[in-house]
This record gives sequence, structure tokens and C-alpha cells, in this order.
Amino acid sequence: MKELQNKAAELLENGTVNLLIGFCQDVSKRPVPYFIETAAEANILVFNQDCKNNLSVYLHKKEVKDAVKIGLVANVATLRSVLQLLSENQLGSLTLTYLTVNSGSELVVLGSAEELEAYVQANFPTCRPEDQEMLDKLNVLSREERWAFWKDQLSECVKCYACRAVCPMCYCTVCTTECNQPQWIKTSAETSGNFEYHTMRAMHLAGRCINCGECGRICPAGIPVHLLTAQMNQEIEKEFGGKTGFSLKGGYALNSFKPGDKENFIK
Amino acid sequence: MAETFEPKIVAFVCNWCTYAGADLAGTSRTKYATNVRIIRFPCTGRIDFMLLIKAFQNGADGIIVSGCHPNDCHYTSGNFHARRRWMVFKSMLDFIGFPTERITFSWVSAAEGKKWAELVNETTDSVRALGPFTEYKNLDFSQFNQIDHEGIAEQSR
Amino acid sequence: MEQKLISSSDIAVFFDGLLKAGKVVVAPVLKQSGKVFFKPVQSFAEVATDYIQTAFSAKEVVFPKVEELFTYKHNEDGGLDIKDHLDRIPETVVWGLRPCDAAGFDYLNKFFLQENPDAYFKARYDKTTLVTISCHSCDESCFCTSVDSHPGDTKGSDILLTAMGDKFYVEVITAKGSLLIASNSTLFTSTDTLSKEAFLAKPVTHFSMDEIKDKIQNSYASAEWKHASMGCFSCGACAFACPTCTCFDIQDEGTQDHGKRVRCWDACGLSQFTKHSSGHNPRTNQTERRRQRLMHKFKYSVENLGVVSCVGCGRCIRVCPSHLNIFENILSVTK
Amino acid sequence: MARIGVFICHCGENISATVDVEKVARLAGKLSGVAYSVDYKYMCSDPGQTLIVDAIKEHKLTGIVVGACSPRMHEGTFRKAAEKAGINPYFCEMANIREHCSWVHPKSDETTQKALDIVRTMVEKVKNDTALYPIKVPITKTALVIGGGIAGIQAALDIANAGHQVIMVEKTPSIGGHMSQLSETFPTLDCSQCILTPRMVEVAQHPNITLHTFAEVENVTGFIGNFDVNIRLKAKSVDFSKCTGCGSCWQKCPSKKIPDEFNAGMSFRTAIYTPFPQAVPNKPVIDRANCTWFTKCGKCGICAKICPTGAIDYTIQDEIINVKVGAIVTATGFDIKHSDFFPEYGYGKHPDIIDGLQFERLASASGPTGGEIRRPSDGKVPETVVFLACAGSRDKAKGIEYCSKICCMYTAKHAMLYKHKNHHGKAHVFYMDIRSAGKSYEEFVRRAIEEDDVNYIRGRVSKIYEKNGKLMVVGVDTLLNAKPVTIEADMVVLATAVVANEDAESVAQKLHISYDKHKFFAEAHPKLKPVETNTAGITLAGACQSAKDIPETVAQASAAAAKTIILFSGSELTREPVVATVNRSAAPVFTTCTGCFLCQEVCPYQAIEREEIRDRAGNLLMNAAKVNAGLCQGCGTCVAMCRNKSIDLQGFSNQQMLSEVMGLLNKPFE
Repeated sequence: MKELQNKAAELLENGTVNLLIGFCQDVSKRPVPYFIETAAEANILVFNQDCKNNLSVYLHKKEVKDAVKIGLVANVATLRSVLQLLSENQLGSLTLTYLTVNSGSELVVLGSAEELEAYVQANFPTCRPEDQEMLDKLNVLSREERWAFWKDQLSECVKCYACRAVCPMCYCTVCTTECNQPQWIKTSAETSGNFEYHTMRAMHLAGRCINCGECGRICPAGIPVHLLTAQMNQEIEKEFGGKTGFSLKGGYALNSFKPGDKENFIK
Repeated sequence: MAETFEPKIVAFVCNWCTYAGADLAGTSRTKYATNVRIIRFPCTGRIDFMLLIKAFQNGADGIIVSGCHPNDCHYTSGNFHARRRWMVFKSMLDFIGFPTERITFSWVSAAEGKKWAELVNETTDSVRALGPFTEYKNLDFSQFNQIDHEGIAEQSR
Repeated sequence: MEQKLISSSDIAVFFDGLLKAGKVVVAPVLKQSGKVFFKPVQSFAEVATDYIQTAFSAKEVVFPKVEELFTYKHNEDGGLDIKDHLDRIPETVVWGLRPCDAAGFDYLNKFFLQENPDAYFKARYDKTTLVTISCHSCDESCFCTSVDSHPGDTKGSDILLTAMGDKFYVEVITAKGSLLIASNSTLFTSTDTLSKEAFLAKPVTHFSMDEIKDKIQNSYASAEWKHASMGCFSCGACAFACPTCTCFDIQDEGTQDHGKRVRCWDACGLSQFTKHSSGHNPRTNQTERRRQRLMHKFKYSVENLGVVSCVGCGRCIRVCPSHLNIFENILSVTK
Repeated sequence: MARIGVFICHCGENISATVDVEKVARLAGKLSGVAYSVDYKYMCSDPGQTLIVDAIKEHKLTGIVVGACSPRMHEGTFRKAAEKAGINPYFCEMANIREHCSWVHPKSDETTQKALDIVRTMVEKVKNDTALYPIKVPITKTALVIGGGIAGIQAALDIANAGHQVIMVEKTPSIGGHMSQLSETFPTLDCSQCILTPRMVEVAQHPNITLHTFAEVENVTGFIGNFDVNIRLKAKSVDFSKCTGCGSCWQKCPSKKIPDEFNAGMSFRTAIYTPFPQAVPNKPVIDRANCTWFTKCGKCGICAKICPTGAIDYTIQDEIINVKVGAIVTATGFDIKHSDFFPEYGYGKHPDIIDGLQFERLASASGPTGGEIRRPSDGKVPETVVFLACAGSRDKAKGIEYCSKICCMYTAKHAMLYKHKNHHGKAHVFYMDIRSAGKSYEEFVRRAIEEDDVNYIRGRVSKIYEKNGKLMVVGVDTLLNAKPVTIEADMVVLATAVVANEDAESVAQKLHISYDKHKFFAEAHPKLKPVETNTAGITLAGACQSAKDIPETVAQASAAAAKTIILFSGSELTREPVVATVNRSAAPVFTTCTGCFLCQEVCPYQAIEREEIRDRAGNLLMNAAKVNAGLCQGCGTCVAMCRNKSIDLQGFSNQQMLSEVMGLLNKPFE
């Protein structure tokens, strides 16, 4: 912890970063995203297992963008999303420094996109076991049972769009849900509209989502929306290969093709 | 119900192959089921999956999506991109438990008027066998005001 | 107001009696997600007992997330048939909400019925009876005592139940409440006023409204707002979970031929909330949006309706993806 | 508010026989937005069109739906009619109630209902139609021809003779290409140079052709009608404005041991050289890699001393010139595998195992042996020569599955030429199949076999090795039940495979055109667009696309020229306005495009470009996608790709397609 705080202070001191995004704790010891601009504030930074938030989402915030030189306290998922974002031509205007803690719980500072890429590829995570378990459960269900499951889940969705807000890949300034000429997605949170919204979102994230699981974790209605994209990513990796948030080159499965792609489902 | 039920089938087709194939079926007077309604796109690459969802939501019982065979795309690669999108969309729907057997993907070239007719007939039969698509209709039932939306949906049709 | 007692065992009888009487009973139900939701139930067995707070408030009973205002349909002679469904709203009992939620109803009531009463809200509210259960436990997010309420508060409730060992202390606050009791009066015995204190939770009090009332007046320009909102990224979770947030949007859904007009929840935190058709957006950032939300609860509603419109249920703290903490924010901007 | 007119055609009996057209017209009239609805026997007839025109004027219609045949049939007709009546033609849509309805269904209420549904769907579309105007793209009427072989020469001359400017770029010091190396040409055996050189001269002298030899295309930007090309003029070290081409320089040049490319390495040239006597331009350049002045810093300098006009200038540097052209003809030609490609034939170590091109030089009057067939090793006239057709071609193991197409013919020619020059010599040809499709090709091969008794052996050669001064050619005769044969030869000629140029890939990338796995450039459509590429305005000519013989090459070159001339025939290029657009709006929004550019990869036409959006002060606010209407063909793949609907397709917009779907399902089909 001290090490992290000192490094953060140093980076702010020597002007490597103007703004550092990290975590502090609230009264009840829950990690809270924390934005510091002076070395003096660095001493309350924390970083531990509970720091699940994907802070890269803040890089889309104007107030943050304006700081230009930004330090990011990040877990691997966060680093992956930054990598994916760079491959999608986002964050171009920013100079980023990443602080993370590796498996050996030592502080790692990454100063360039290339270092970032190398670190991510060296520490590439597998699907969270609890997610895999859920996916396997769902996949053995009958079609009707799966429909019932999602119907029950999505009926609770209130369209607060928290899943969209916490998603670093949902960086559209105007989302399809807000297009009203034509209106693609019902504004009302009726279940059919919720199906529309979540199908649409999953399709737009399929092959881009980096499985940080934030959308599922923070859903006020406890809907495991992250499973949709997790499942899609597995399908895509199986069919077309390629990992999301793995390299600067990106390689989006849905804007490329191979003449020999699977088509046994086509008459 | 089932035997009297006539499914509504919407066909999303590309202008250069399948639409022309359907034209050929016409010029050669090949007879097929009246249940299908064609919507014409320049290319299968243009077909947005949201349109399929919208069609189902607004009462379609079955959907046909069809375009040029691989390598025949008028725009060289539109159908290749479409193919991937369909593949992902299909498994997406499978995963949320949507009855994907209501969507038929196909390649029908401008020369395959006969195949088009057969495709329409087969799809119509299989969807007729599946019965009306009700999953979406039954979703919108606001739990606190015990209004029978089914009823209203029917009234307003 | 009269006080009664009922044994814990008879509660179930009373509850199922309501169902038999043909009422829709909405009660907390534990779902597989591990969260508790208000749902229409068919028997007392379904009702969750061990919960501090439900995921969403009970406001949905009187202010649904989607309120169908009317349906329309073109008729043969080119005209339009329009009909609403107010007449089809059933008698409803909300069971087991917390005093903070009930207090929320008190506010909703003021907001929707003060002037130009809202027909839809009224139709539902008039047919709704609130059976509140006071809190015996709380968590670090609860702060009702900071906003002029407490775990045994009767504000807004029709009936307040307080568990006292093997029996429930029943406070019948309104006529609606008495009617409900009357439906099965034999289960109840009268009693004098008892002290609930020993049976109530003890949430931390972070401030009192008196302390902050004046300070909040000139907090608008406080630099703390930025700090309080940097973590906020424009979702509606807090507003949708909140028992007193009343913002809504009106939409037409359907085709030219037939469809419906619906009223659905909206949230001042969403970036598009204040966006004009011109593209101009007067509230440009989350700082302004979060300030608006908090100032509305603690200042504007006090000015407009005479009551603070935060009931301290702590839901916004629990649901916030970045754990923004409303009472910490209020404290920091009123420092 | 839309005022739509619906016009239902009986098409004689074709529609009315199974569809109750009156009913369709009547009910269509009740649809919201429909101001006028009528049925008529033949809508496409003059009176029918007049009916439409009048109705539009009389009822002030804003759009029309014609319920008749397929839009692929008469859309144009009725759009013209609409235009005639003063409304934008793109407010006219066709409801296909013939091909898709009346012809495929029996007379029934369902059929009539379906016709009505189709009409209603199109009514919904018309409501969302927008006025579209043809897209005009200005054209620079100058063509760039890359490559100065016969393909480039033919294309350049055709275009220039049509009165357009042509810029020709050739990377070697002279135009002429492979054809100039050939001795005689099949099937007529007329001398290659005799028919080629006049064309080369014509190019050099043509007032409309600017020739840049010893030059290469550096990079290409822009699009059809408006390409911007940088050309690198490699330093010739000779000032052509002064040089008279007298040749005294290369006669005196001391470094004389440089393998001569023109003679396929079978003779030597000097460091300052003209590739061959009839070179165009016939002026020397210095091959700096082999020139003493450049390799031994400033030593020698003889050419400069003896040059009568002082044209030699060692200080000349590469120069990049920029040209603006409207079209590009790619005629970069081919290469062949050399004998060192074949382990089984001794890796080209043996001087008397040569490739076809080398044989051409031996047989050529201007070649190292003055046209006498003498073997390289000792200059003896070979008694026995073995020719191997299909050396490398049609050989998966060697990674070359395709047929090189010309080998069968030139092998026959070689054998023939050899026999003509040495009547007593023996010529054997090993072949897999003889592919002699082409005008008087088969006859030509028969002549070799029958009149010049060349011995054709159907089989492949497994190895060649040397044994006391002879080349032992070990093969098999598959026609004599696979009998092994060994021939003692004095010289072996390999008809090696035709392959793409080494730099083909980089050329393709410079031009943004696609290429196949063998690095041959890809045509836009294998049947219908054999000379176009996927990049509008760039065409292909000759063997850079695939192995071709001369007649085919010349034909394709003229085709490429024709395409170019067609493009240049108008002052500007007019294109269908059915193209994609990326939305733009007023500040502070500017556009909803987030600049992820994931759409760029899906566009087959490189039509999606980057636009920097800046504020008034000029600060960069964002990068957003922008569609180049000159390149977009309107497939709409990018539209379906765009996550937040920032790209839309004119004529098939999101609003239009969705309202079609809604309109269709609006009422049950009952």
C-alpha cells in the first residue's frame, strides 16, 4: 500500500500525471473511486481484492480527459479494457500511466501502450470460475428453461442503464437506446423492451467485451447481464479465434471474416 | 388452432440475389405459400439484427434472411460479414432461450427461383407447425397493475 | 390512533385472509439473485422475513416503472379509439415495507396530489393500504435518523407492525388501516401505548436536518460537489431505487395504427435528462446533475413541499456502482 | 403531411387475374397519408405514365407508390415519370405485386391481402423517403499507366489516341518489357521486336504520353477521378536533355562484367548502359551499384570524361514528382521462376539447364549468340535438347497449383525454332497435358510434332544429373505404360512457372487493390468485372492479374483503356446517390460517431475516411468517420456495423427499413 501511495505521490510530484484515478475507502471500508490531483492526497490510496471497479470507464469523462496526463490504478481487467479501447481508436488524446499489483503482490508501473500490452498478455486471465459455473448451468438447460430464466431476470430491469454506464466499451456519446429517429429501443422498462435492450447491448459488445463483469456486479436488480457477453465471447473465440483486450491491434471478429467461416446453420 | 393458423413470415433479402431469385420464381410462375412478405435490402450486409427483433416484436411468427451465396456478393464481402453477424446473433438468441428455429438463414441466388419457392414453403410449414409466436407478447405484463395486457393487445389488433 | 396486539402465529392467518378477500398483496420476496423485491404473492409462505431493505422501494405500487396512460387504436372510419384502464386497478395491500419507505409514500402523496392531482397516482394510492414493519436491524447505509425519521416511524403508514418477541405491536394509523383490521378483527386484542424503543434498530445518526437546513442554503457553489460527483457516471440506479424520486418521461409506443402512451421512470442523473432538442444541454456534467439530485432532496423539496425528500433508506448508497455516499456528500458540502 | 399517390397496375391480366386490383386500390386509398389511389390497365404505358404525372400535379402528391412489377424492371421508368411531374424521383417506390404476388399465388383473398400488405409497406417507406440527388465527382482526365510492357504500351496508346493525357511509369531504363526479350512469337513465328519496337517508338513520340522510365510509383492517395500520385524518378546519372545516345560512354566503361538482365544473365553489360539496342528511350543510365565511381568513391569517371555533350552527372539525386490522375491502369507484368528453384534439376547449378526466357535470348537474333542455339557452358551447338513443360506449374508441392498457360505454346515454339536452326538435332518435350486452346494454337503444336518431328513424351522428369559431359534426363513415359525413360541431353530447357513480381504485394498495397494468394492482382468480379479492381478507377492489364499470352494481354489492355476512356467521357462522374453517410449536426454535438473506425474494415471500397473535427479555434475535438461518396457503392454493411446508428444509407435508411417492417406488421395479414 505504502509503495503504491509513494509511487502515486511521486508521479503527481514530477508531473508525469496530472490526475490519478485510484481507490480510497468510505466509512464502511468499501472501496470508492478516488481522484487525486496533488501528491498530498496520495496517502489514503488503497488497492486490494475488493477494488473490483473498472476505473478505465472514467477515461471517457470530460473532466478526466481534460487532465490529459492520467495515472490509473488498475486491475488486469481494467488494463485489458484500456488495451481494447486503444485498439478502437479511443483515448488517443491521453497520456496514460498504469499502476497495478502483480500476482506476487508487488507494484508494477506501466508507462507505455507496449508495456501495457506485454503485461496484459503475460498476465491474461481466464473466465471467472463463478461465471463459468453459471454459463455451464444455463447451457445445459432447455431452451424454454433458459427463456424462463432470462424472463424472470429481465422483468426486474428498470433500465437505469447502470450496466451501460459502468462499461468502458459503452463509450458512445449517444447510445442506440437514445436514438428516436427511428426509435429502436423502447424507453419503458417493460420486459420485452428490456429483452430488446439487453440483446442489443450484448450484440454490440460481443467480441469487444473484456469480461470485467462490472455490469453484472453492480446491477441494482441483481441481473447477471455480464453472462450474456461472457457467453458471446466464448462462442466467438471458439468460432473465429481471437481474444478481446489482448493486443493493441484489436482484431474485432465482427468486422472481419474468413471465406471458410462456419455456415452449417444456413440453408 | 394449429391447423387454421397461418404464420406471418417476413423475408429480409438482398437486392441482387434473393430478390432477383424471387423475381425469377415469379417470371417462371412457380407457385408458393402466400405467407411471406419480402423486404428488400441492397445487401445482406445491410440487414441490422435489430430489425429482426423488431419484426418479431411486432407480430412476425417467422423470419427468412437470405442473400447471395458466398463469393457471389455484388459487393464482394457483404454476405461474409452478414454470415458472421448471423452466427453470433443466432447463438445470442439461443442463449437467452429465444426459439431460433423461427429464423431461417439461406443463400438463394438470382438463378434459384425454385429454391426460393421451396424455401418459403418449407419455412411456412415449419413455422405453422411451431404455432404462433407468443413469447414476446407474454412479456409485457406489468406486475402491479393487474391489467390483462393480453386482452388489450388483442382488442387493439 | 389505536394500538393492538397480534400473535406472530396469527400474522399468517391475517395475511392469507387479505388474499382470500381478493386483495392483491404485494410483499417482499427473496429471489435467486439474493435480492429482495416487492412482488404480488399468493400466500404468506412466499414472504421474505429476514431482510434489512428491499432492492427497490415499494413506490412501484403507486408509481409503476411503466404506467400505461392509455391505449389507442384506429377504427374503421378513420377515427381513433382511446381508452385508459384506471377502472381496472385492484385493491392492493403493500406488506412489510419499512418505515422509511412508508415515509416515502407520505412524500409521493404530497408531490402527486398537492395541486393538479395526478389521476393515475390517485387511483392507485386510494386503493393501496400500507402495512409497515418497523426495523429491528439496519446496516451502515441506513440513516433515517438523520432525516427526521426513525426505525419505528409511523409517517405514511396505514398500519405499523413492530415485532415484540412472540407478538406484534400493531399501530393502526389511518381509516384505511382500521378497515383492514376490521376485515379480521378477532385476531387482534387492544392494548395501551407500548414503548417500541427496545425492539428497534439503532442506525447511526450522521447529522440532523436542523444542523444542515441553513448550511445547505448556500452550498450550491461549494467546491465539494465536484469531489462528491467525480465517481458518478450518469446512471439512474440511485433514482430508480429511491422511494421518493418521481421524475418521469412520457412515451408513445406502437404503430400509427395502434399502441399506447406510457409514463416511465426517468432520472436526473442520466446525461440526456436535460438535453434540449436543439442539442444544447444545460446540465453539462455529473457534478451539476448530482448536485441537482441532492439539492432537490434536501433543499428544493423543503422549499416547495415543506418536507425533506430523502427518507434515509440508504438504497442509493447500496446500489451506487461507485459507492457514492449521499450522507457523506451532504456532510461534505455543508461543512 | 405526406400526400401519397398509389397506382395499382393490372399489367393486362398479369396482376388482375389473381389480385383484386380494384379492392387493393380502394383499401390503399384509406391508408393514412394516402391522398390518391387508382388502378389502371398498363401503368408503364404512355397513357399510364401520363396518368401518374397528371395525378401528381393535380393532387399535389409528395410521393408515389406504383403497385406493379419488380423495381428491377420499371423503377427507372416510374422515377423518370415522377421527376417529369416535378417531384424528386427518389420519392417513387415500387410495390412488387406481380413477380412476388400475382404470378406466384392463385386467385384468392390471401393473394389480394398480400398485394395490399406489400403496397402498405411501400407507402410507409415513401413516407420516410428523402430527396436524393445524383452525386457528381469531378474527373482529372489524365491516366497513369504503371508498367511499360506490351500491356502498358497498348493501354497507353489507346487512351492517348482517344485524346487523353497519359503518364507512363516504367521501373527499368527502357519500356518494352518481357516481349522485347522474346525471339519469335507463337503461333505465327513473327519476330517479337519487329512488331513491338514500332509501338515503343510510338509511345515515346506520342504528344499525349509523358514517359518516365527508371521510375517507380511511390504512393497513391485519393479516389476515382482524383488520384494523387507520387512518382520516384530514380537518379539516372545522365542528363537526358544533353545526352544524344551516341553510346561512346558505355563502349568505354571499364566495369564490363555485370550480368545482363536483358539477356537473362547469359551475357554481360557495363555499369553505364542501355538495356538493349532498340531501347526506348535509347539513352544510358548508370547502374550505381556496379559503377566504380559510386562503389570506389569518385575513382574512374571515364564516361564523364569522354561524353561529348557532358551529359554525365554523378550528382543527380532521386526526385519525387507529384501527379494528379483520374484513372490508373496497372500493367506491372510478371516474373518467372528460375532454374535454381528446382532441387531435382540441380538448383540451376548446371549452366546448360536453362529457363524459357534464356532460350528466347539464345534464339533471338539480337541475343548473345546472334540467334544461333549454342549451349551456355561451352558454346557448342547441342545435338539433343530436352524441353520440360510445366516446370513448377500445376505442382501443389511447389505451391503453384495454377497453370502458367503460355508454357505449352512457347515450348512447342522453342522446339520448333531449335529444329529449324539444327535440322539434325533431336528435340524431346516432356509434358503433362498440352493446353493449346486459342486461335490456330493446336495447329501450331501439331506442326511441331508432325512437320518438325519433335518428340513429345507425356510424363514428368524426376531428375537430371550430369554424366560424362551429358545431361541425363530421367523421366517416365506415362503413355507407354509408365516406362521409365532416360535421355542423354546436351541442353535442357525448363518452361518454368509464371509468377507474380517480387514487389507485387507492395504495389498492391500502394494502390489499395486486393491480390490473390499467389500475389496476382484481384479483379473486381471474376466474370463481369475482369479488368476492374475493387478500387474504383483502377484497372488491370496483362500478366499482373494472371498468366497471359500476348494476344490476351493486348486485349485486356485495350479493355482497361476502354474502361478508362468511358470514365473520361464525361466532365464529371455521376453516381447513384444510394450511398452511406455519417451524421453531422451543430455544435456541441457535431456527430454521434465515436470514431472507433470499426466500420473501416468492413468497407470493401475503402470509402470510409477519417475527418478531424475542430472547434473555431482549430483545436482538435474528435476524429469521426466520413464516407467518400465517390467510392461508396451503397452496400450498407457499415450501417449494420455501426453500434449507435451514426452511419445511415440513403435510400435504405434505418428510418425507411424500420418503417417498412412496422408498416408490414402494422395490421395482421388476415
